[in-house]
Formats: sequence, structure tokens, C-alpha cells
Amino acid sequence: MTSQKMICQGLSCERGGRRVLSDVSFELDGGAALLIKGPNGVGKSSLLRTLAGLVSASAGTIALEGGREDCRLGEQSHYFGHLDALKPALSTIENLRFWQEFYEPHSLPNGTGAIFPDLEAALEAVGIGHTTDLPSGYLSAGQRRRLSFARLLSVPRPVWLLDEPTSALDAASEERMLGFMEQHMQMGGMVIAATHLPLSLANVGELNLSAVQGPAGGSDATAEDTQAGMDDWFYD
Amino acid sequence: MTGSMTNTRDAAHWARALFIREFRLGVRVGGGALIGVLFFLAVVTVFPFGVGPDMKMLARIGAAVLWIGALLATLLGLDRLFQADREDGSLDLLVMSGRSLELVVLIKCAAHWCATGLPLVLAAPVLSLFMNLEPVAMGAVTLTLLVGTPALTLFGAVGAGVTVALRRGGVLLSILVIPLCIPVLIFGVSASTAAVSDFAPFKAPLLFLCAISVLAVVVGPVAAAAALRNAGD
Amino acid sequence: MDFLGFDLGRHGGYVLAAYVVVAFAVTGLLVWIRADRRRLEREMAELEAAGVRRRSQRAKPVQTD
Amino acid sequence: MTLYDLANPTFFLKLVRRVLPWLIGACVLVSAIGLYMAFFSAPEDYQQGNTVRIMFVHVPSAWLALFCYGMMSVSSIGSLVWKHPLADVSAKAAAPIGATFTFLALFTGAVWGKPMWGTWWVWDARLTSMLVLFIMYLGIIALWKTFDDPAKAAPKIAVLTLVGSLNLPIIKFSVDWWNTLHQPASVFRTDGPSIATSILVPLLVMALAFTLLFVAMHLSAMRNEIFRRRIRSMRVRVAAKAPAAAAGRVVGAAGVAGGN
Repeated sequence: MTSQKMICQGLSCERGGRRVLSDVSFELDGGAALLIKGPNGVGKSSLLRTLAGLVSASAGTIALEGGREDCRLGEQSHYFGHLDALKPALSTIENLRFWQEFYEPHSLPNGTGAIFPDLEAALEAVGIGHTTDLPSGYLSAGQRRRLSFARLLSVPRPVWLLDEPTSALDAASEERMLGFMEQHMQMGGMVIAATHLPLSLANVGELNLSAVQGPAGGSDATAEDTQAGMDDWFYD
Repeated sequence: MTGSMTNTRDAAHWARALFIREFRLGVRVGGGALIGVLFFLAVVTVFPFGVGPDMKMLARIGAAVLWIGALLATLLGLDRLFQADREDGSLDLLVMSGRSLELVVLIKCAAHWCATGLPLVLAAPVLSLFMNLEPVAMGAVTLTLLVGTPALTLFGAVGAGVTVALRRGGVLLSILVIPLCIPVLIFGVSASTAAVSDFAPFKAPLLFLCAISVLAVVVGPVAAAAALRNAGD
Repeated sequence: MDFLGFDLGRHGGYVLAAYVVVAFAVTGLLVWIRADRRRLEREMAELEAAGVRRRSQRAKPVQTD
Repeated sequence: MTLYDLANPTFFLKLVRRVLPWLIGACVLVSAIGLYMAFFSAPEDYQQGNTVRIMFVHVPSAWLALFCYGMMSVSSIGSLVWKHPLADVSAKAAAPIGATFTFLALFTGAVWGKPMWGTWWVWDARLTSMLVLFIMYLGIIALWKTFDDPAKAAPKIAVLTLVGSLNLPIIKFSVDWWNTLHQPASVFRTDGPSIATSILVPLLVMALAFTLLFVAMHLSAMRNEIFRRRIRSMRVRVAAKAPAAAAGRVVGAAGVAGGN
């Protein structure tokens, strides 16, 4: 089982001229989870979106040792954000089948494929097996979240980037999701979750963003630096 | 497990899945297909009310009216090309899917053209009845539309990619894209009017139109993909 | 031009065209309504098989043809 | 049997099932008579020859196009004022049928005019107003298709239909005025100096046949629309119904079935 290791050094990024992340570094081994803590606006979502490659970092490097060299980390990871990426006009199974056929699979370190390669099984596992042919417009918010999560179960990718994964979920669904996260980690995968609620997971590290780079606004001394950004050059 | 040998079969597989999804969404409830053709019908019908029902004059400006109607109808449906995906979060996943974004944009444009562009071409002969065009001119307009509308969609995709993050992007899209589409309009109309007058050349503008469409097949997706890549924030 | 041995005169073609298109459109509409109804009833049967009892059905089983 | 009794779909469906066969029977009978009279007993027009027989389909279609829009306006009032669920259903079911008959009126009008003017389409006042009506119909159908929740769509579309019906006379007048402004009074007059009874009777019979046909189609289209709404509400219940045994946490104990 080739173990993978994610190394992220000196990561910083701007949003609208404001420096949101400054010099964030951490390492994460395969089979481990990382909880990103910190008050709202400290940049939890921005860190996840930067790791996913959706936002371009202004400085720092992201590397996945043991993964595919020619692919960015974003292409070897799942991003589970606030939006469900579902089309109400398509039925539940059509939505899931599209993502399974469209997404490029990356096998997990222990070489196995997806947790639920079969779509019906994936839907059954997240508890919406009875809505396979219903247009997903009929699903409730919680059911849509679970359908979106089923995407992570049916396409194998080593890194899971979860933004508030347990929001809009009830106790049972949250239990179920934690179970899948542990199963993913047992297969050598990595989970990075930004959340307020404590996640009872084995082998989980913590990264408190406010400690690493100071509170959202930054202490007075470094106020100017943390505000530095694209218009830094004009700040002469 | 994702060796290169599976790439060719694999490529066709995901491309087909994306095309089917986009086409199905375009045609299903709330899709843009019906609305595009209706807008085309409405625009073409309004012209005679403005310029009067004089048949000879309508025949002269018929081709131009049809082409301008088709251009506006195409632009109408384009701002939802990426906006819909961005609003429900699919755009992020498309960018992260590991498939080449240029190909993804090309397939989305192809599906969008089949759902909204093709019905315009099919409606053109019927609408040219209202413009009292002779059969030859009718055929010419339909042919030039068939060849020209892909270019409109592909250049429009660039505008859509650029304005995807803006709130009122739809309006801005038309302003950005119309200048890009002026050559398409010029060659399209001149080819259609040349078909009836016996001394103006018909082939030359038509070939120019094809050339522009082929150019758009390359420029459109590349530019739109670049615009989408940094629309993530 | 005659039609069923009935002389329609010089422009008979147009008269025939008009009536044929009307007949075609009306039958098209009827067929579309009929097919729509069959599809909907099949879908309702499926949903009822999935165990969804409607308000009216709970009182007494009503046989919808 | 007050108006509200009709609100119960099952009662309405029973009513439709009882009335429909009679309607269809009457429609077939009357149209047979109408067609016979149109082709055999009506004389040729001294001026247009046999093309005048197109009038027997053109005028009833045009009449139905307007009748259907009027019927949709009444349903819209019912839907807005009394919030009667069947009014929405009747308005939505009538739109495609009305659009088809408007198209037929346009087509038969163009075919009727072809021998006279030599071109398929002429911006004659009546045909132009019919074309505008056709676009309004298609607009309403497109609007029905964009909303996925019919209950939310009904009031908005009802308002649009009513505004449309207020505009129809204005459109009719302005198109007539626009037409006379640009063209000498067109020689072609559908109703001719005065309709001879030998032509008027078949026309009325055909109009009755078309109306019976329309009512029969409208009732069955309404039945379909009720089925569609019923399926929609059943689907919502299927989605909300929690599955019997939800797969619990794979590692931990089986979770309790928690639908939300």
C-alpha cells in the first residue's frame, strides 16, 4: 500500500485585494483527517477552495507525495461545498450517473476503487434509495446534501475536501457520513474538513487558522501586511 | 488503474455523458430551446409592423432581418450557458473534474447549439415566408444560418465565460459579443442576398463564413476556458 | 382536379391541402392527448405500486379506468 | 351541485368519463353533416370558385382560436379570484389546443389567399392579428413550461392571459389601421357582400362541430393535467416517505431511520 502524504507550505491567497490566507503550512499523511478550525471569515473555505484549485494561490506550494505527479491536487480530490451541484430537472440516478461517468477516477493508495461503485448501492447507503427515479427537484435539502455526498462514494479520489459537511443533516445521516469518512481513511484516503461541530473521528489532526496567521483582521502590527495584495504595488 | 490505454475509450465516455446531460437540460422544462425560437419568431414578426407590409421592400431586407433575429436569439440563451452551473455549484466540479476545460466548453457549446441553435435554422424557412423571400433566398439564408450560428454560439461562450461571475452578466454579454459577431453577420447577409442577385458572388462570403466558424471552434473554447479558470473565487 | 369523383375546379389542390392539414392537425392533437393519458396512467400505477395512498383512495378504493 | 363540488377532482373525473362519450358521438355526427354540406350542398362562389370551401375550416378555426382564448381568460379570472384549482388546470390544458387551432386558422387563411395573391403569406389585417394571437399562445405555453411548480405559476400566467385578452381588441384595431395605412383596401373579403344562407348554414354546422371537438379535447386534456398534478403530489410524498431501514453507520451501530 503506497502511502501518500500531502505537503502544503507557505500557502497564501488574496480575494478582492484582501489577503485571506497568509503563509499557511501543514502536512497530512494518508489515512488521517485534518479539522480546520477558526471563526467565520478566517479563510476556512478559501483554504479548501485553494487546495481544490478553484482559487489560484498567490504564494506557496501544494504537493501530494505518492499521488499522480502530472495532476494538480484539485484533480485528485473531491470538493464537497455548500452547493450541491444537482440539476432539479434530472432524476436522482441521472445526476449521480453523470458525475460517475464524467469525473476522472484516481485510485486510492491501497489500490481499491470507489466505496460504492454501483449507483443504486451508493444511493441506498446514503438513505435515499427510494428516490432513484424522482427528479431531484422533489428532494429535501438534507436529501440533496446526501445525494451530493453520494458522488464522493461512487468516484474514487484520495483527498476529500469537505466544507461544513454535516450542515442540514440529521443525526442519523451525520453518523452515516462519519462512517464513510472513516472507511475512506482506512483505505488510505485523506479527509480535510472545515467545520464548527466536533467530528468524532479517529486519527484526526487540527489546524486552527486563526492561530497560524492571527485573527481575521490580523493584529495591528501586521495589519498592513495582511492587507497587502494585488494593490500592494500601488501602496507605495 | 487510470493508464493511458483506457484514455481513448474513456474520453469518448465522459464526453458523451456531458453532451447528453447538457442537451437534455437544454431541451427539458425550462430549457432554452423553445424560448429561442419564440424570440426569433417575435423579432421577425415585429419588423413588418415597423417598416410596413410592402412586399418588395420586405423581400429586400428579409435576409438581414432573419440574421439579426438569429443573432439576438442566440445571445438570449447564452448567458445561462455557464451561469446555471455556477449557481448550483456544478461549475466548480467541472473545473476540478480533471477533464480538459477547453473540451468541456466545446461540448457544452455543441449541446447548446443543438438545443437552441438548430431550431433557429429549422425555423428560418418558415419565417422567411413572412419576409416574402423567394425559395432561392430562403435556401441561402437557411444554409448561411446553418454554417454561421455555431460561430455565434462559440464567440458567445467567450462572453458567457467572462461574465459568469457578474450579477447582471446577461446584458453585458450581448454588448461584449456583438462586435465579435459582426463579421459573421456581414458574410451571412451578403451571402444570402448574393444568392438572388445574379452578379454578386455567393460562394466567397459563404466560404468566409465557414472559415470564421472553424476559427471560432478553436478560439471560443480556449478563451472561455481561460476565463472560467479564474472565475472560481 | 377531381377528388372522389367530385370536381374541385382549378384550385382544388388548395382546398384539399387545407382540409388535409386540418384533419392531420386534429388527429395529431387527439393522438397526443391519448398517448399523454396512457403515459400518465402508467406513471400513476407505478407510484401507487410504490405504496402511495391518495386522499380519495383511503376512503374507498376507487377504480380509475 | 355548486361550483365548489367540481373542485373535488375525483368527482370531476367521473363527470368527464360520463360526458365524454356523448360529446365525441355528437361531434362525429355534426362534423359528418357539416362536411357533407360543405362539399356537396354549398354552391361554388361566382368569384372564387371552389376555394371558398376553405372558409368552412378557416372561419371555425379562427372562431375557435378566439373562443379558446376567451375561455382561458375566464379560467384565469376563476384562478385569480376564486383560486379554484380546476381553473388553473383548464387554463393550462386549453393553451396547446388553442395554439393548434390558431395555427390552423393561419394556415388555411394563407392557403385560401394563395390563388388570389400568388404568395403564401400576405400581411392582411385579419391574418396578422391571428399571427399576433399565435405568438401570445406560444408565449403562454412557454411560460407554463419554464415553471416547474404549477401552483406557483398559475397566478402569474393568469395575469398575463388577462392582460392579453384586454389587448386583443386593441391589437385588432391597430393592425386594421396599420393595414389600411399601407395597402389599398384589399379586394379579398372573407365574409363577401352578404353570406347566402346556402353557405351560412354549413358554416354554422361546421362551427358547432369544431366547438364540440374543442370541448371534448379540452375535457380530456384537463383530465391529463389533473393526472399530472396528482403524480406531482404523489412524488413529493414518495420523496418525503422515509425508507423503512436506513443503512446505518458502516462501522458503528445501524442508524435509526431519520428522514428530514
